[in-house]
Amino acid sequence: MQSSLVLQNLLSPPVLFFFLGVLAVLFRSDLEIPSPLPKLFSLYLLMAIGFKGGIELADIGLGSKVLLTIGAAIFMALAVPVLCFYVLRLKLDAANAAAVAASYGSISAVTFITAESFLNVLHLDFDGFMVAALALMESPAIVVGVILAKLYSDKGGDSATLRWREILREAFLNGSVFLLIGSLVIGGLVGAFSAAGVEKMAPFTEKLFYGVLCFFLLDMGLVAAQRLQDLRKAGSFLIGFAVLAPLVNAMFGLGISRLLGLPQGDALLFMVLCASASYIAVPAAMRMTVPEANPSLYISTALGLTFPFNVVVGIPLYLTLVQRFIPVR
Amino acid sequence: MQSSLVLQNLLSPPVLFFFLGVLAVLFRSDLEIPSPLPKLFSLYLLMAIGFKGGIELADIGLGSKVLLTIGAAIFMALAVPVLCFYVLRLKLDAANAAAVAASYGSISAVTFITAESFLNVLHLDFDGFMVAALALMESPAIVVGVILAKLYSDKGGDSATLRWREILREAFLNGSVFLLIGSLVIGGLVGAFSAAGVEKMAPFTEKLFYGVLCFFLLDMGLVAAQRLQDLRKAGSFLIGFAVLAPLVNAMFGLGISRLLGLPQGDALLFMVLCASASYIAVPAAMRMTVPEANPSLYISTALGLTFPFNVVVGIPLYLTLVQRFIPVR
Amino acid sequence: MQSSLVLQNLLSPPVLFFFLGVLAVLFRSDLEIPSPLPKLFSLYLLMAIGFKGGIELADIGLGSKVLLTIGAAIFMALAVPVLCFYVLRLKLDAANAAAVAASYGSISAVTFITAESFLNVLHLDFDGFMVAALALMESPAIVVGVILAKLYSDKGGDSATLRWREILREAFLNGSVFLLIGSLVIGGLVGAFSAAGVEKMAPFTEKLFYGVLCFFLLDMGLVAAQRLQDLRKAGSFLIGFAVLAPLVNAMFGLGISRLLGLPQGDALLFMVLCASASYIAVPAAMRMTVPEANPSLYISTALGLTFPFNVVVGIPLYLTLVQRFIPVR
Amino acid sequence: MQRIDLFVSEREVDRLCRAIREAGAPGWSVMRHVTGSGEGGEISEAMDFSGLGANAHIVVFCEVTQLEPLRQQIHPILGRFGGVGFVSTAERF
Amino acid sequence: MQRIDLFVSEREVDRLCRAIREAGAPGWSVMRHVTGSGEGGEISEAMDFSGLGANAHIVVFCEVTQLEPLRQQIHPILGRFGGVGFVSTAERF
Amino acid sequence: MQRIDLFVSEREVDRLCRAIREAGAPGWSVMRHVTGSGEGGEISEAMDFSGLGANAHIVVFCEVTQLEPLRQQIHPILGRFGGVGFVSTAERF
Ligand SMILES: Nc1ncnc2c1ncn2[C@@H]1O[C@H](COP(=O)(O)O)[C@@H](O)[C@H]1O
Ligand SMILES: Nc1ncnc2c1ncn2[C@@H]1O[C@H](COP(=O)(O)O)[C@@H](O)[C@H]1O
Ligand SMILES: Nc1ncnc2c1ncn2[C@@H]1O[C@H](COP(=O)(O)O)[C@@H](O)[C@H]1O
Ligand code: NA
Ligand code: NA
Ligand code: NA
Repeated sequence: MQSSLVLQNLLSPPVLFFFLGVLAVLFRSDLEIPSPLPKLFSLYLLMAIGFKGGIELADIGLGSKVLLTIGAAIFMALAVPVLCFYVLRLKLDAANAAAVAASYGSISAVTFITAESFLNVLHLDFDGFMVAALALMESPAIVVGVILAKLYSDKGGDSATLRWREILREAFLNGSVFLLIGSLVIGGLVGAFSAAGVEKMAPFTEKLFYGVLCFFLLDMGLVAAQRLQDLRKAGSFLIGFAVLAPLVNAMFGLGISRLLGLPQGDALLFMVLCASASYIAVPAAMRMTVPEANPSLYISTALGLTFPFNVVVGIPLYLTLVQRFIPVR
Repeated sequence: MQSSLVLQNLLSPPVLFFFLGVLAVLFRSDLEIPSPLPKLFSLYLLMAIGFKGGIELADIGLGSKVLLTIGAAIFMALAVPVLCFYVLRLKLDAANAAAVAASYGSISAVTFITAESFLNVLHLDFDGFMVAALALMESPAIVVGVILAKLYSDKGGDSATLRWREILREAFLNGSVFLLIGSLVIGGLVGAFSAAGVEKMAPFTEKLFYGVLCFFLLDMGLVAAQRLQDLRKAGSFLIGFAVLAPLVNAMFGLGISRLLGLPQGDALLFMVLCASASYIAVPAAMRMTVPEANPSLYISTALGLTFPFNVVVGIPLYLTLVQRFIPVR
Repeated sequence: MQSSLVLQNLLSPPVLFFFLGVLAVLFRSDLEIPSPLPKLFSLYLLMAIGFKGGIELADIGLGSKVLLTIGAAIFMALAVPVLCFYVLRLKLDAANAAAVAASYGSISAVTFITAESFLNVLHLDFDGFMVAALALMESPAIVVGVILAKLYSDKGGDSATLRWREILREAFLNGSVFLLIGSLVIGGLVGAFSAAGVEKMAPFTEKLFYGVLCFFLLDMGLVAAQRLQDLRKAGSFLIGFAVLAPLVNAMFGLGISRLLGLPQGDALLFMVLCASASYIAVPAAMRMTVPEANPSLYISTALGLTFPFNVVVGIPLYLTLVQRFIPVR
Repeated sequence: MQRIDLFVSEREVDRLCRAIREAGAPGWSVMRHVTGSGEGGEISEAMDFSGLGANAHIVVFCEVTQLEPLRQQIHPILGRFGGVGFVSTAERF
Repeated sequence: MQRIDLFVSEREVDRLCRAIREAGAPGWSVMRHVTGSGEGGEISEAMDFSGLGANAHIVVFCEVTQLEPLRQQIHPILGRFGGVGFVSTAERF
Repeated sequence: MQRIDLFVSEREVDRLCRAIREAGAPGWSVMRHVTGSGEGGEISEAMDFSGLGANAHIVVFCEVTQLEPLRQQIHPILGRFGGVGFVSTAERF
């Protein structure tokens, strides 16, 4: 890993504000970002990233390269939770293993955005359509997780029957998934048909983006640090999993990127999608569909450890690997 | 109606985000914009539009053209509720008829802003002082509504006596009215005396405007769709009223615009003012001054049907009429 | 006092919005900026001002000029509360005198920001490192206040023993102090090591700043006017103190600025730091560490009178003095 | 002691608190952003942006002797603007 | 009359309100953004941004006869998703 | 069972919850953003931006035997920082 990349990442404003949040918790400062401000930031980031992705998608069109990448992304969103599930079953019951596995199959939009910002700062190109991959990787893992939980559930009877309506609603109509996909479609329509619309939205989606990301990461620092304390209770198996799973999943992502011939920037984003774990859509869905699972387990692993790991160490590490194994065009 | 105008409106980001909100309700997504975020957007929009309007008013000054337009606007704000009241009395009791009538006499700032954005996208000019008309049309309809409710109230005695202090306070000191008029005055002062102030505020009032409008319309989509479901209970008379009243009022607006010799852009805005119905200032005022009226009736008609109708169909339709009947300068 | 400066200040958007808030209370409008929106504005302002200050500090470095100014600032933050305490003891008990004194020793970030904006509008230069002085003046006064309260406490025993851990935490880890200092450090790091980071944050910290300040001052107008009504109960001694203390402290600030040879812009900011009283960090800290003191006293004086006095009259008055007594370079 | 629970529209909170003060209650607490359902239909927070608000929950702990004056102040407001009230017994903790 | 106090996750509020309506209660009130602690551990508002939310406090005033139907509707939900409920007596004010 | 209702400043919530846990209560719930009036004057939400906050309403349902330890933990805090507490009876639903 090139130490300069790590340093550059560590000294970027979003990562520094993340650390500030962590420090606030460690020093027991009463700094807080009261609800619903974090929600505002998260809604804004999803809307802006979706909209911008849609515009770029409209530009490029749904060519075979785009479709292949998206297909691979969906494949990973289905395969990763199955893999993780069997590993997690070594120590956890079916419900908890399935819920944690679903998190790791799904993605973290903020990790993705942080990686994009990092690429921007390094002036490395990437394709806007990667946002489509992001959007489409959120839901499949949820469905897989619920199915696994029910298949291996110890209890029979009613609680084991799949309530498909509810599961699909949680997977595809979850507020954050819906807003991201909706904004992507709107961005696509506006990009295709209304140049004036693109231009008028630009200041909003561009100028604020980086600052709001910093604000949101400050809050994530606060929340992750609190969660990290929970994680100690979860035991060393889960702690190990939370660090190794992103590494292994990133390697799969690297392999597939090479197979697909993705350019460097896209390869990094693909790796980040595979490596990141969801702490937004998935917990909300699991709470409803697999209530037997303990939320503090799946939130703490994804948010308390995997998220900081990816944001602080993972992104520059994956980029080092990309620069080593993916040819420059 | 030119179908290209309708399409251009339908494909503008604000309208698309409005639809996204509607879809979220129809598909039963759990997307929500938690309180008080919609209030933040609404405060911002009122402040920004008032401030910008004030600056332009300071530029132009209060000439006879401005005063005439504003006078006509106030006249409409007094006449429309009276007219609507007698129509609504066919089916509603005095309190409900008066409350709904007050909504339609008053205006919807967001509909006005959406129309302005539409004109901007089409590169059609309009005068900034129309914001003054907007600001001054909010209150009179409230006063008229309360007077009508009391005059025709079946109950005599205390409840029928007019509490003028309270009514005027609700009409003129309502938070949103106060902020809009206050920002207009501030914009006027700053525009007249402080070029540096104008320049320093510009990024805030300009760059964010369109994006915040989209966010707010996303929320309006959520709320309007919920309200639409209420409206079914309200019956076909009110549903018909909610679509026909804006059309008829827009026609009056068109006639007056022609009489006054307003340019095309101003004529559209004037029509939109006449056609739109208030779901901010008026409901808040009616809740206090005519508590006998059922809020779900006046909110549902104004917000559930008239607002979407104007934003989606009305604005391009009125513009088609403007282009047909108002001469280009 | 040059009347043109006063006018220019009075007609600046932030001051006008402050008045709008005051008027809303006087006219009993129901305008309100619901919680936590004011917190959002305050977090943003602290973050933006800290970050920008850090960047400029990284630019200049910690030379002797900077260190001397900061040293003088800290000295004032220690001396002012002691002075004020003995004056306040004439009429108040130890706890209340100490709490009010701590407010006046500490600073008001918003007053500082308003002064900066005023300098910007007048195209007068000032040094970015003054933000460091601001950041470092918040805490010492808190510690001094607590010590004074305990030293002179009538009650002996447990309540008079100093709980150092708690006091230091309240003084240095108070959320707003922590965010300001944290953002200053982050700005310093980013300024020193990441040009790309500086550039990407600029739109966020620059473009919104003035508008958010207006919004926040609108809220301050609302709150200050409510507080002013409380102040009447507090009696004429405290009312007099709330106007005279900033004047006297500003004079000390002027003297020190001259001694240090600060340029005009910095001298104004230094005076404003001395003159302003804290209504954010200090009340929160006093509530915990000196609970015997009556919060309505220290909040009302600092926020109800001293803050408006400084923002409306003080800043242009101090600038007139600066222009008279501090040589132009 | 007595515990009174009132549920009214947020618009009426100020009016109600004035009434409670005038009736001589020693204190009260207000929780806003309450949603709910009653005779007047369902109330959500969706119209909050308009200043209409949702409901508020007001709690008053007072002596039995203050019940009657409170009733006289509060009943007319509930009658005019809607809202419900309940009373139960409690002790100082 | 009876007063029922329920504390459940915000995610379950809609489901619970539907159950309360079906059980025939005359009304209910919901307070969101409740934090707390119980058998399921501590619940804070920190995950609010994710849509997971905190807890909600639901209050239902009803007649004694409605207690049983309410119990039948509500107990399964509390059993499946967690949450607690308490009941006490009250009078109309 | 017993129901305890506490009204304190938001600043004291953490301290109070620690005290409640130490007293051995099985759970508690906290509602923030409470305004109100008492011996210490009126508390609004206007100073919320400063970190001072408004009041909080804490509810604890517990067994009679836990009342005394709770009292011992909580009374000193109410005495030092202000706030009020009330207790009434309730049953598990
Ligand atoms: N039986 C009840 N239990 C709890 N809350 C109620 C009840 N009835 C009414 N409410 C609350 O009081 C508000 C106003 O009631 P109403 O005037 O009957 O519509 C409702 O929106 C609910 O929040
Ligand atoms: N004894 C109690 N007193 C007050 N609130 C409680 C109590 N037990 C649980 N709660 C609330 O109910 C929620 C869910 O409880 P549980 O399912 O036991 O974790 C908790 O997070 C608390 O908000
Ligand atoms: N009698 C009461 N009924 C309801 N709430 C009260 C009562 N007395 C005090 N409170 C609440 O407790 C807070 C602190 O009370 P105090 O310490 O007496 O000022 C007040 O701000 C109110 O929110
Ligand atoms: Na993943
Ligand atoms: Na109208
Ligand atoms: Na000072």
